[in-house]
Amino acid sequence: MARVLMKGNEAFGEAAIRAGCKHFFGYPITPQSELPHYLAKRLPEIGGLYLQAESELASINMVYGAAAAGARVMTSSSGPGISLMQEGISYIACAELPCVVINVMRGGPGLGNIAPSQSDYFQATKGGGHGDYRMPVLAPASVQEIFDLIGLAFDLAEKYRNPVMVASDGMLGQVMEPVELGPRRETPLSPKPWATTGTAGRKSRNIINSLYIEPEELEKVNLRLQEKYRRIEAEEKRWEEYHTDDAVIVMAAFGMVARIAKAVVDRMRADGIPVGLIRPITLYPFPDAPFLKVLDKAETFLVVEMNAGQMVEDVRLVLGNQRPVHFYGRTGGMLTTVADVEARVREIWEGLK
Amino acid sequence: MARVLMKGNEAFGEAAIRAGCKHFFGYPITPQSELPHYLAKRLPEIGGLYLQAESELASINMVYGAAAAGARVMTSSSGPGISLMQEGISYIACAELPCVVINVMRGGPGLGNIAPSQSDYFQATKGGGHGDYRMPVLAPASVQEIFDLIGLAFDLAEKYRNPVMVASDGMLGQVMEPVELGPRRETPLSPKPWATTGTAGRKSRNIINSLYIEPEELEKVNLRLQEKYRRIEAEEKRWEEYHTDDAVIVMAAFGMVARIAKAVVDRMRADGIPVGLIRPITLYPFPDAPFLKVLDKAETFLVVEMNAGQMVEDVRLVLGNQRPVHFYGRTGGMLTTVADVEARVREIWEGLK
Amino acid sequence: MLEEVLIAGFGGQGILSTGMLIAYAGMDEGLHVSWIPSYGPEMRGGTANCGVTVSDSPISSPLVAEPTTLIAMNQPSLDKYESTVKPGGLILYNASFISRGPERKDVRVLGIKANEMAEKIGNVRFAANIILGAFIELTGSVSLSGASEALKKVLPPHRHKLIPANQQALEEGARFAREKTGH
Amino acid sequence: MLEEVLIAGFGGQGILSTGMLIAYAGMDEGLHVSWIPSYGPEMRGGTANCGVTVSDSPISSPLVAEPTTLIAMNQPSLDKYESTVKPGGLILYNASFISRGPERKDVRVLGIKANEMAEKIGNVRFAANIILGAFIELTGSVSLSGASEALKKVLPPHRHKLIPANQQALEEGARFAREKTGH
Amino acid sequence: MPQVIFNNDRCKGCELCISVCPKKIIALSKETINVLGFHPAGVTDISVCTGCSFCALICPDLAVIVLREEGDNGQSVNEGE
Amino acid sequence: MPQVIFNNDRCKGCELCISVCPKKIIALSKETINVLGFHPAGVTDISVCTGCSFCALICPDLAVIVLREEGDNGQSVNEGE
Amino acid sequence: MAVSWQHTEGLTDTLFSYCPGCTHGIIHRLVAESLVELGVLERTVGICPVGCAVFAYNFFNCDMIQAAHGRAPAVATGVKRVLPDRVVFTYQGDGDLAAIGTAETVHAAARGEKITIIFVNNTVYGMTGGQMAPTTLLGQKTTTTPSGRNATVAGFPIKVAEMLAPIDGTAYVSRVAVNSPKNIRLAKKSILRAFKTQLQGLGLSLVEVLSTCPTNWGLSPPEALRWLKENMIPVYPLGEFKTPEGDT
Amino acid sequence: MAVSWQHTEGLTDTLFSYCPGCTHGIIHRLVAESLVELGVLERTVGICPVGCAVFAYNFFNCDMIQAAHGRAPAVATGVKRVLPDRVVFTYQGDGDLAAIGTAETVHAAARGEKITIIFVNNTVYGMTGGQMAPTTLLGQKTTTTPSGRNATVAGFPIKVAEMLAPIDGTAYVSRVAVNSPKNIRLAKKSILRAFKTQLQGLGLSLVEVLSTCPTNWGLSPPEALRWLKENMIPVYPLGEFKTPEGDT
Ligand SMILES: Cc1ncc(C[n+]2csc(CCOP(=O)(O)OP(=O)(O)O)c2C)c(N)n1
Ligand SMILES: Cc1ncc(C[n+]2csc(CCOP(=O)(O)OP(=O)(O)O)c2C)c(N)n1
Ligand code: SF4
Ligand code: SF4
Ligand code: SF4
Ligand code: SF4
Ligand code: SF4
Ligand code: SF4
Ligand SMILES: [Mg+2]
Ligand SMILES: [Mg+2]
Repeated sequence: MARVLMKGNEAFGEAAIRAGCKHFFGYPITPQSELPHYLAKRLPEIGGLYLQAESELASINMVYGAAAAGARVMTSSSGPGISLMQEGISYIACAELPCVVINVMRGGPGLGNIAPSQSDYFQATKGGGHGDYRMPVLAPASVQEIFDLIGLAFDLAEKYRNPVMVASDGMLGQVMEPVELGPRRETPLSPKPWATTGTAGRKSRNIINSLYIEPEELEKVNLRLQEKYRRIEAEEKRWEEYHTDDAVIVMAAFGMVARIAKAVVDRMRADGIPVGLIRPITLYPFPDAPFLKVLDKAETFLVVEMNAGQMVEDVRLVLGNQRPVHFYGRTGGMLTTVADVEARVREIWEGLK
Repeated sequence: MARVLMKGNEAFGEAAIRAGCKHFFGYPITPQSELPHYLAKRLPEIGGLYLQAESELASINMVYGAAAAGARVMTSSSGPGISLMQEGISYIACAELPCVVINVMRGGPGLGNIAPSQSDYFQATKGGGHGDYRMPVLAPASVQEIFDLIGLAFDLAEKYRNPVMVASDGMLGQVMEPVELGPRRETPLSPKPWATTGTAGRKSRNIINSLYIEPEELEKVNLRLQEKYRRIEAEEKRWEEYHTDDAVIVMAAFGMVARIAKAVVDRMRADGIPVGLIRPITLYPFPDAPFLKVLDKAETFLVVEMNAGQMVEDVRLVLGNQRPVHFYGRTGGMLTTVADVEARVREIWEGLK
Repeated sequence: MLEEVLIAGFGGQGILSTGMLIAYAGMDEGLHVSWIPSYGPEMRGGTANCGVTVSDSPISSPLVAEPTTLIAMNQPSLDKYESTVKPGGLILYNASFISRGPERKDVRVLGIKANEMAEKIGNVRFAANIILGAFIELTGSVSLSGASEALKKVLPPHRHKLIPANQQALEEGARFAREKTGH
Repeated sequence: MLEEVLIAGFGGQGILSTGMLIAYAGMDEGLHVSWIPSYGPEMRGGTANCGVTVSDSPISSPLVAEPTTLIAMNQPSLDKYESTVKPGGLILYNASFISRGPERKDVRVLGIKANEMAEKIGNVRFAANIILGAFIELTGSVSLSGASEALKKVLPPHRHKLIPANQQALEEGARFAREKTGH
Repeated sequence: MPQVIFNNDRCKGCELCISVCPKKIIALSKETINVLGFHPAGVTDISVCTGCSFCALICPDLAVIVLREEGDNGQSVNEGE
Repeated sequence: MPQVIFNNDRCKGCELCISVCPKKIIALSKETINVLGFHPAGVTDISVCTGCSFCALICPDLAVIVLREEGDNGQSVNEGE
Repeated sequence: MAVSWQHTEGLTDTLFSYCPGCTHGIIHRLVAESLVELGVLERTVGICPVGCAVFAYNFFNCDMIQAAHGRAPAVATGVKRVLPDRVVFTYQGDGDLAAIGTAETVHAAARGEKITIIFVNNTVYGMTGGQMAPTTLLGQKTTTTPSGRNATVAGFPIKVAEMLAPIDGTAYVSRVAVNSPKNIRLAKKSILRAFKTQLQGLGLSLVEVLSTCPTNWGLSPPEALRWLKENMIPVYPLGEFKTPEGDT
Repeated sequence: MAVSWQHTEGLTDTLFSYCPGCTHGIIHRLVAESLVELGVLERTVGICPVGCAVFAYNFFNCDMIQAAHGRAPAVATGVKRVLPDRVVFTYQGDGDLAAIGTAETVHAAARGEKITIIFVNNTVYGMTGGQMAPTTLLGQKTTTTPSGRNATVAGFPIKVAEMLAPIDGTAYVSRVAVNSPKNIRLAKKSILRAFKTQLQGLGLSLVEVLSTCPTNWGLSPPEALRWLKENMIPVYPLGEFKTPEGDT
């Protein structure tokens, strides 16, 4: 298989194409602009459509329309633009349309800056829009993994008829790394008998809708959605464990930060200190199993994030007060470095002794 | 003092006027429309301004401008409209401008319906917009309390230079109840030396901004914001306790639902079953103290919400796994009734024996 | 005392303001009261309803799911809500519009040809108040004088000249109920 | 082996593509590599820089905060990043643009009048590759032939005719470094 | 003679048909109340009906159907203002 | 004679002044590199300068000031296209 | 005997949710008849707005999508770009199209999306209780302009057809009214023409339809027709503002 | 000797963050000079956009607010309604004003907000790397129209001045360019006029300024001036489209 050097943002685009996505609607924003640039070039080559919308609001609603029409469709943005999509995402969740939304996170809040960040975790996982909805959130940690997770994202989206977010940080969007490109997916896309494509050849009308004026009906919809979320929680948790078996200190980190944490694990283990790492690959559903599994050895946990401590709430929800949960994070695009995390781990280790 | 019958939505408006708010920007949406109707009439009478914006996006950004110019300013909407404000709220939080945003919650997700709901709890308390920001969220439970909390909302907004949300449900917006009207606030509003009012009479320029292109700077801003949030958490938690002293089962509920829970407490106590209620008045910062205080007697907790279980996460974060936390909720505008909650409490009580 | 009234009918029949009269009267008598309308696009269909609660203790939920009294001003409203009334409760209905009366046996029932009675006073508009008078007579949850007083607050100023006629309607309704039920 | 290179200078000096040459060469030699540009409105000021990591184990963070090698193509870049270089590391700078050389004593330092050398080959554009040649010579982190090969991938097709000249630049740079340092 | 059929169950008693009928032969039936709670419209004197179909054209609720002789197109487009 | 003062530290060497000077008397100094890293612009032969101020008008970076005799308004608005 | 006016198969049997005498119902019928006459009903996808027509998915007898408030043109764009051979239309009120949806409208127009927009101008936000719309007339009383719309505070009415006609990308732009049998017939012609423009792939077609809101205007339905004629048409003149053959 | 062209006190000493030869700098100077000449600098509040001019708060020597992308007219509305006697202006790019901010722009215009909009049309999204803007010319290559803007896919350029001039509520609408000394002088006059219109309380004033983006156009700054003249002006003709005295 070809090994090529590829930028994260371009990988999102190429991975989508390989996953059978032929329609992209988006609005430029740093640090994800290479993604639209790439697709503006590539999609027409394969008979697909790149359309630059007038705003993120328009993008997400074009996605709504395209998904309703049965297409595999994607959009992408960063912090401020994703905020503008919240109403649309809530609609898509309620209308149960499959689509993929990429957030290449940057420093917030407000205009913030364009440096890497992970501070949209809550927005992604708890529902930044109104109402009781959830969407799977996948967090790749390397350009190679982007290919795996974009494919998975589309599959989950269609399996569950739900929007799926892929959350990256600006660093992963910008970095070039070697990737092995698998073959383009040839499997036919799943049939969508519910799509609004015109009634021709069908007995009944299809309607895509999120309005249920009668509370009884809307509650039924919500119960169905909640049942779906429980199914997603039961079946779709994904994570990576790194030296957690005998770890006394277990770190938790996602995305690029997890790679830094891994380097810290290696360094500590080189010094004989039993440190491990749990890397949630799905941020929602949040993987609880690996945390519960390590409880016989693990004495303490350290969550490392590029934000003010958001995933730490999910870790605490899993662990209750069975173990202390520490946090180390940097914000505003400041980077967690191996040295800094290591120092924090050593400090915790000293405290344990 | 005059006792008058007043609609919740009108009370929001009158309370704002009494709190010295003279500027309102908004866009109509059910079930809060009586609020703009009321202010469209009343504000011009007191020399204030009601301006109907072209959208919620415009509303929140007009609020941003008006707050930057030093005004006490408010907007109001419901679910879908509040989702559209998420980018703006994130900007306001980062630029540290005081303002009040009212969400008269309706059934979601998507267009949902216009029946009462509490399903925007996560969006309000965890930050539906991008980046690490928080805003105080106040939840009145009666038309009378709207007056208290709107005043408090403006005070907190200016004290902390932060947006403050008042979260109600459609039922409270629509109901008419007797209220006692206090005098209109005569205290001068706090000075705002930072406001962009033109440099005349000032040595230096004022700038309202949320862009900090250097990560070092943006991190400083975030640290300052986080420090402020810790202060808010230390100083501004508010709640009501109802028969919690000797309660074995402690319920938690906010807004109108808390009144239903109270009725359940009364009914249970009439039967000699020791049930109590904690009513968070601030949803953020979430009041942990009353929960921790009751732990010697309380054996189990029941959270009642008009959503799929959102505040329940905050209760679990407080309690860890020290006690079971049950949940009872209805969605889509279906109402939690006294009878249903009572049944659930009895069931839990049976389980305890 | 807990009286939960559901008033339902066409828009334009004075449903909402009739409910307010009860609420105001209750408030002025020092009771806890609440009033809540149905809202939203149901209005489009031309129907309107509201729930009024009058109680001597604080009101937990203002929504009236199981009324102690149903005042039905048209057939669809009666059909829709008849079954929700609490056993032992009361159903008042406008017999001018409703040919098929309620079937429940476990509630008190009174049909009033309110339109005809109202026309006698001078205008069908007073129909709702005739039924309100009957409600007050039969439940005693608020006083007739309280409701009469409340007219000033509920009617817009340009309708204040109609207050005497409205008061007459209340009294006619009360009298009718008294006579009809030997109350 | 872990080589973390920071390349910084003006936009238009070939900063980004020089970095890519290292990354491609490393990749083809089976090493772990990453390349990351600075991005955003700093571009507006006309500066550009990128970080390249070449390693025999997986790369944790692609950002190069403490480079083992700094390649500074102009004075502001040298001034800004000199202090970040790891002790024992290497600073290569384009002496055609930089009059005030580095002051660090704990790193290896080599100034190259790359523009002049490049002009001899035919175009100042080759300056960055001259310095790249020196880098390869002095660190051995990738091979000269690997970088030469990589030119095909990094240069757009319409510039492929310049590959020989670029290769010459790499070699000149390597030779210069060899001679200058007795490497 | 044209036939004008009112679908009582759809009529909302809005009187738009009444307002456009050139012959003023439509009225609400004050006695009847339909399922929707409205007094439905009906023709009082079909004998003068021109078959112009204005009533059907303006009815917002698809409650009117006009049947007329083949070839008779009622009034022309430019009428009925 | 007019004076044309270039602020070297602000100049970005964009050559816009060069492109509009009717006398073609502005050039970048190939030898100097300013703090910003650019070759700054300067006048080669002030003696033929008309004081038209086109250079200052077009300079996007406020790097040029033109001083001229009172009353001399340089070229008129309609010139300098 | 021939049935001259008949229930069209372009509509379902479901009773309209509109208030008595609201002309939304007439417009629905004209759109549905047009789709049937053009023989495209079963390859049509309609988009309903948020507004009183939010329930239009219950009425149009074709595949339907309910869109977020103001975003129908973006949703329609998504559909049409995926299914270029389908007929795609949006049905939007003045709040939906000319307030919150301004950007989506203008840009669908500028892109020349091959869709048809039925734009129902009734000068108010009907569904939410009669608030001021961008199209509210100066001096008109609404629930949010209780003393009448005052331009100094609340600005001027927006003339949508006039604003969109000059935009490259629109192919057919007209304004019609449904206040009289004659105007209804003309409206039908215009709507047909709009859909034909779409079928010919010429660009965006938009028909602005002046419509009544008796409920929020506080008028009887016949009075509302008169009010439309006397107050709206002078401000919003009827006619074709752009045709594929050239501006008129 | 008289200083004929001088650093204005309307600008700070901070070096512009713009690329070499980018004409944003010229426009800044003209706006600043106008505020000084009108004597209103210290009662002015400026709103910067998201775009290359996002840092304008560092440059204009008055109180400044940084607004969310496209929302500057809404922010300006908030300021002006609270402080009606201040001078309020926005400075916005074509992406900011004519794409994401379309609704805010049209509605500030329709409301006749007494603000001044300086609209910088450089046919691309400068700051984010040269993507297509609503104003990108047909055939123009950008990073998101790599084979040139094709109307069938990406639509037609939007002519902002022409679109806004007919809207009731705008009082002064013009288009100028800063590609030559002569045009710069005319631009200055127009900007002055726009601010005067605001001071007279007549309604919204907007000056569309054709500007260059040498970086993303891939041209040298002098080439960029020429490109502007030869390619932009024919599509975006200069002139006053509306004046307080009447449309021109
Ligand atoms: C984001 C959002 N904002 C506001 C609303 C509330 N809302 C529903 S319909 C409507 C306006 C409807 O007016 P119009 O578009 O003119 O349609 P009409 O009802 O008059 O036909 C509004 C503001 C909403 N549903 N979503
Ligand atoms: C909500 C949001 N979407 C997108 C962006 C990214 N963004 C920043 S500037 C810009 C466009 C700038 O173009 P323009 O307005 O033409 O200004 P110019 O840089 O050309 O002067 C965009 C899309 C953002 N910051 N916020
Ligand atoms: S067809 Fe014409 S004349 Fe006959 S009832 Fe209808 S409107 Fe009247
Ligand atoms: S127009 Fe139709 S709905 Fe209205 S009264 Fe006539 S038949 Fe009935
Ligand atoms: S003032 Fe005129 S002639 Fe003199 S240098 Fe400047 S542009 Fe040239
Ligand atoms: S126009 Fe200004 S910045 Fe450009 S070269 Fe001339 S002096 Fe320098
Ligand atoms: S509210 Fe107005 S627009 Fe809506 S259905 Fe009723 S009359 Fe029609
Ligand atoms: S990117 Fe373009 S618009 Fe932005 S500063 Fe550079 S030249 Fe100017
Ligand atoms: Mg409307
Ligand atoms: Mg631009």
